[in-house]
Amino acid sequence: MEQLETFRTEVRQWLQDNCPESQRSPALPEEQYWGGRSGSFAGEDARLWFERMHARGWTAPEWPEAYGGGGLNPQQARVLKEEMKRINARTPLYSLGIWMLGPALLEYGNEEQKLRHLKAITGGEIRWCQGYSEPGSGSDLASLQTRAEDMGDHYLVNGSKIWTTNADKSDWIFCLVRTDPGAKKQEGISFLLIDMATEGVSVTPIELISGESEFCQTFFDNVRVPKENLVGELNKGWSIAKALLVHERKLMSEMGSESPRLQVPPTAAARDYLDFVDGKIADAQLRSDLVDYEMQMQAIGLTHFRCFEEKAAGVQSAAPLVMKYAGTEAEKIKSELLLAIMGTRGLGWEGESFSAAELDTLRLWAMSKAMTIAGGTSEVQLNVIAKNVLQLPQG
Amino acid sequence: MEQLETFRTEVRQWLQDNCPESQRSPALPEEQYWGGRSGSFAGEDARLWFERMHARGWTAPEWPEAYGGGGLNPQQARVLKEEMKRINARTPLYSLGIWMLGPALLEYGNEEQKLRHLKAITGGEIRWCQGYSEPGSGSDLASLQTRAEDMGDHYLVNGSKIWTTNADKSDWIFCLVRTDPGAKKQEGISFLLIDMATEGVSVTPIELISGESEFCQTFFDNVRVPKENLVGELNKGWSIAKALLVHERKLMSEMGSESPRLQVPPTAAARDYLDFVDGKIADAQLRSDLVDYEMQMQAIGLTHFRCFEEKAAGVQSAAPLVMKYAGTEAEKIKSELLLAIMGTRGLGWEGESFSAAELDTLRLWAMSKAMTIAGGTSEVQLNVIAKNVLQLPQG
Amino acid sequence: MALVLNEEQRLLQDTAREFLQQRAPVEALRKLRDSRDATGYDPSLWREMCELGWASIILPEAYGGLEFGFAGLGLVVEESGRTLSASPLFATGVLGASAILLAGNETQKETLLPQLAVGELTLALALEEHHHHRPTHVETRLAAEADGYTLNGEKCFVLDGHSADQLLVVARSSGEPDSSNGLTLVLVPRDSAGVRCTRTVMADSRNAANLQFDQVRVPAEAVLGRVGEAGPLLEQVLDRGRIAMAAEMLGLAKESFARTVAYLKEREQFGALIGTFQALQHRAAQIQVELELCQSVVLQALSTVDEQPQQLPLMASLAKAKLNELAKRVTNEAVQMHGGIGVTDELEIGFFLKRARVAMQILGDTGYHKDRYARLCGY
Amino acid sequence: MALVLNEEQRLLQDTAREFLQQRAPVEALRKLRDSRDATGYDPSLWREMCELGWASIILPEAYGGLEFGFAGLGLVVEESGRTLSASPLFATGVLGASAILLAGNETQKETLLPQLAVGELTLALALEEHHHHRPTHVETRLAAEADGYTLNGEKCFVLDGHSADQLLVVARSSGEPDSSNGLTLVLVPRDSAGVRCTRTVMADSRNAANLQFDQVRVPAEAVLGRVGEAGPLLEQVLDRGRIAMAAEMLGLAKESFARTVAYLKEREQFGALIGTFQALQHRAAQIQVELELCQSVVLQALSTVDEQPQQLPLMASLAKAKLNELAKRVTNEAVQMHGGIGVTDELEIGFFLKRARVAMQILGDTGYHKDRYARLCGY
Repeated sequence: MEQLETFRTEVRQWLQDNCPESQRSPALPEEQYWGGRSGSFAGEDARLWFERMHARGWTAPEWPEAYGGGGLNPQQARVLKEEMKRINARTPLYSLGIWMLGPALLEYGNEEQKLRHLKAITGGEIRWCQGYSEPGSGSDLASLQTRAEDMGDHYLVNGSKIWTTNADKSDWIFCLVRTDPGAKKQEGISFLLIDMATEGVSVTPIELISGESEFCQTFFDNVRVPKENLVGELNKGWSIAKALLVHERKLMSEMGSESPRLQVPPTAAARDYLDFVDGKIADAQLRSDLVDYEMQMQAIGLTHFRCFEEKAAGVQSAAPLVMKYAGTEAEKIKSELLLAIMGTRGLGWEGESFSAAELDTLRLWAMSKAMTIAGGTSEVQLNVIAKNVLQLPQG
Repeated sequence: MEQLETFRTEVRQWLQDNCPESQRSPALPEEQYWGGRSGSFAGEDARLWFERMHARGWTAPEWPEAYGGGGLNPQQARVLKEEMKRINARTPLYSLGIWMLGPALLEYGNEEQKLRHLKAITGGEIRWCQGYSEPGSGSDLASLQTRAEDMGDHYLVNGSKIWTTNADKSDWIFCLVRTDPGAKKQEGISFLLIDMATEGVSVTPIELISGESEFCQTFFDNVRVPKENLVGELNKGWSIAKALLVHERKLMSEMGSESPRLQVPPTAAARDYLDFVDGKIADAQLRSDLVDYEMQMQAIGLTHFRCFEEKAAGVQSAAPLVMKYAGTEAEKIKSELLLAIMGTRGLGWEGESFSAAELDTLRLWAMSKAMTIAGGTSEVQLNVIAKNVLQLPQG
Repeated sequence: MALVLNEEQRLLQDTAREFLQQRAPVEALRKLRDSRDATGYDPSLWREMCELGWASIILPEAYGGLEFGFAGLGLVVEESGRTLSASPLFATGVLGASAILLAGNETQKETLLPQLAVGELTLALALEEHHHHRPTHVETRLAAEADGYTLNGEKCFVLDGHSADQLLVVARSSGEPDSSNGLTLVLVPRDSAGVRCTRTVMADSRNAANLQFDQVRVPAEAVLGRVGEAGPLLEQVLDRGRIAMAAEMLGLAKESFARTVAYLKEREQFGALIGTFQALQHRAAQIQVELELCQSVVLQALSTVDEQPQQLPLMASLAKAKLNELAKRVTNEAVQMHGGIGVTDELEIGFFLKRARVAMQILGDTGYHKDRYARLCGY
Repeated sequence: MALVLNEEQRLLQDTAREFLQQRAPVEALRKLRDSRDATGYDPSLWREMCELGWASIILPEAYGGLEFGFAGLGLVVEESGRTLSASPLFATGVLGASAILLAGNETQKETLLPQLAVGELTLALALEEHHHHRPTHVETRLAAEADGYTLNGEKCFVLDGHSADQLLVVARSSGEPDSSNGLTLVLVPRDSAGVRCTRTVMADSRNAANLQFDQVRVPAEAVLGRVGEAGPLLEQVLDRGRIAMAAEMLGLAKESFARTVAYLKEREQFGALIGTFQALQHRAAQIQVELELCQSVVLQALSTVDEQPQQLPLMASLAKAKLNELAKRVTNEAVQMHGGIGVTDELEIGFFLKRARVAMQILGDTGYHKDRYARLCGY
């Protein structure tokens, strides 16, 4: 315990000395450093901050030092996180490699793979994207069709992946591919790493209803992938994917809490866009909808805390299983509420007639529709609760 | 057309001359005459009114005169109905026999059955109840278990029926029974008439959450039923039941419009139980809930009219298929709304601290819960809409 | 019989549907959007619509109209909701035509309506001054001068405001800022000196503009009806607009729902058509129930304009409130049931979603009309 | 850690559950109802509960209490919601004990609390004068006399009002009828001259009464706290009551939901267990989501009483509003999912349904608390 406090003091001092002033506020999307061959820093301070953190292994604090990590234990990593949060220090390197692929390689990869890929990740040299979903697979991950045929010295990959976030800016992709077409759905799937510079790989961005296109579709046309790029056992990729899904959930909930694009809170919007009479919002409908939303968010927030306290106390409950559903549904309600509060000012698509916050509100409203679809649709969440929590019979 | 107007004039005059003053207002439940061996009139006027109407065959205006009916054509029957409504003339005889069994006998019964049963119905001599549902069968009518075994000269009936409304006051029951246990669900079911005075028939009332017990469970223990009591063909009872269901729907919707126990309309309750400020209900939540309900009822009412107009114009639409669901769900909302408006005054169970209307509100609220269950649950209604209107694939 | 279409009406609807699906499908709106079209609609198409008589459905024959009634116009508008067709149909054919018909004097009607009928005159109602619908919140001032008036003020969310030939401006000639007394309707050519127009690019890729009036000269004959007495007439115009917008939203809801139901029948997940999943079946069936109810409401509201004007305010608020909620629910469910592809711009469902949100704000959101309905009913 | 029970609390909850399920199950309430029991609860059972310390959980040891905090009391109340056990737990153990503890002077505490702890004193808070909760709407007047006071007025919906030994009457000694200033709490023995009591038989078969006070003599020492200053203290008492009632409703919701889920696993229709129908699965799962959220809200609200009194009003309104809605939804779904037998009196689900409706009105319906929450948040 005492040791941990010493560590905290050291960390605090080091951050104080090394984190540039400009890096002590939430980063806007365009200020984030995502690394990779085409990655660039938003400024000299961002580069300095990344390099200093990387030198200490703190782009991946819990990874072994041998792979460019910081070698911290979970308690120390927690302290580092808290201290960074205390001064609002930015994440020096945003990376799917650190958040998702790394944990999988650490658990399932061989030594050669770890040495080769993990260092390139912590150093920001290679940017990774994820290839799970396929056109038509939707929530049904196990139905994937992209095939990797064993050609003796390599696999020949054909097919395509969808929702490959930022694939057009990434260097490598980690994929689920079907290696045994005869096996039952979840079986016969393998976990494969593919260099996107390989011949036959191509990427097309997908425009969303929000007008954004960070999502892509990635095509594989007779792509030759060396056999050494298979992670774990052949046909056992499903268990790696499952383990990774846990990381993804965690990631999504953490991202939420430090979302770089800050949406106006509905109560603040109400003050700006609605009339008050005697200290009350005059529009009874919007006032009622606002209270409903605020109460729901209070309840969700308290349940977040409860999950945390239960985990710390080693108590199991169904609370964590309902959070994705409750949170994303509430997010949609919030976005609708913001539009309703802003009236016609919340409906602007572009141009100087609208403030940046107003334009953002509409785009985030459109994005909110994806939240109950991505990462397990609301329907799948309810199926899971019915099955695992309520243990209702399956037809 | 001219003939019809002559008929209208005659009817109007006849009603004017023959309908006692006291019979020109909606009847309370205890004032209704339901006939049967144990039936009694609420007063001398009610008897007079029944006898006069019966003499003209107008307890069943559209039935042939040979069976005690009035022999009217549909247009004339409509005129009679309109003219009765004009002076609020009471229904002289309430009867499941007229509303439900009669139409089935007229279509499927043999001459002997018609002569024997229809006259007893129009004359109010025999009161009928219905035995479809069974304990455990619920919405799944075809799963019924009550058996009628062929014993040569009679059927031997064993089993029980539930929700047999007013079975304890009825003389005969019309039932669905299983006559071929080996056949698939809907097949092997027959339509049987049973005299409840037969040995082995017993009845137990069921108390409901509303405190009422007009529903019963009826038990059959080795009941001998003459073979002449089979209606239609053996094992073809299902199609008779289906035809009858149509009558039941119609009945339910007509009963609704002249419901003898008149529930306070929510807008009237609002005036009595809520504060108004500047002409508006001060409680914003209740005001909002009230508008929602009133708008929904307007929409439902207009759709009722549309169904009617479409039928008259020979136009087919999905509107009639959604009415049961929309109507009964709205009825539940209305009852909840009334409780909320009346506050603690709407929660009285009995005693003089509450007005009759207040006590009724609570009982009707409890009864409203049954409306989305009886006559095809809301879930079954939605299944039907999904299948028949939307033609969604069945799993 | 108001709730069932007659032969003539069915024919009109079929013609409209066919024309719009061939000439102005959702794809046409996408092209206007992607090419950042300056007008926001295809003027030659509008002239063809006028040839079909759509700009003059409600006009008396004397002014070159079809005299087909508002019910007829509603059917065409409903069809335009299915295809999300951008055109002056709402701003000119519904609001503009109604305003001139109800408020104009004989000279104005004789001059303007025939032009409007053949597509030579497009109009825009410059009403709103707030980001929520508040029809009597008018600060734009019309001041009397020796030889006419001057107009000063600002308007926002003026549909077709940047493309219309003439602006129907709601101005205050007297009274307090929120009073319904003292309102005047004036006709101002959009290219008048002192008129500044900024097109606002909205979520639905349709036309709207902010307008500024700076010492704009208005001749006396440009006043529609009597000075200071436009309030009650304006309310009638707006109620017609609300009902027409409800009809458009009905078309929008029907079409996005139909596409969703079709998708439920073709999309497989977990080895089954997703349309077999009972949870989705029930949600879809519940929407069908609401659609049927809303269909009746819209039909009745449309015929109310022609037959029972005394019930107009109540039916207009009923229709707008119900259809607002339906359009919101259907488009949300459409996106959710389409899953991943539902949130791509490639699929047209997103266009319905966005148009629904704008339509929900036009001439009053749900809360506005619930409150108005309750007030009209005396609670 | 407020949102997870500690060992001691779990033990208390387990003991309470076991005791209530054995000694005061729903069947016991049915018997009280069917026998038209005059007291409305079983006094000997209440003495046993007192022996378990339930009347004194929140009382300091000095007054014979367990000093276990409101969180502890909440757990017992929640369990009593599962079994719908009729007892003075709410009126005496929550409202009565809190009122004396918060408003009483030392003498009053020393005299009354030990009696209350052992079950020798039951109390009823006579507050409401309207069929909707309006805590400051008090017309019952307390007039000063030479040697004390006289009390005149009427109260309704007084829980345990016909059975309690003493009445805690909220009276007005000054101020306007709806002001929170000028309120006074006085203790009046139920058998005092001039007190008329009419028991009202409510939907939930529990105790409530209407009371009339006609020139009732009240000695000076019967005033709890200071004359005219009971307003703020009363609000604290009511907030504790609201939170405890939310805890009861949580128990009620959990139990009726558990019974429904069990039924879904055993009931067959159309050849399948109805629990396999996805539409029912999703509705049940959505309730599970709300149950989890409400669980957190109730736990936090209970510990707020002990640890963060400044957040008491907000948490009380949050808890009451959320649990009102949950209890309504769960009991409605419970009846619907049970189908035909759900509406029979034989099944106990109806008892949960009816208790839920009464509980929803106790100390404020949903609209009341939504409005209060918004006001507390400044909108």
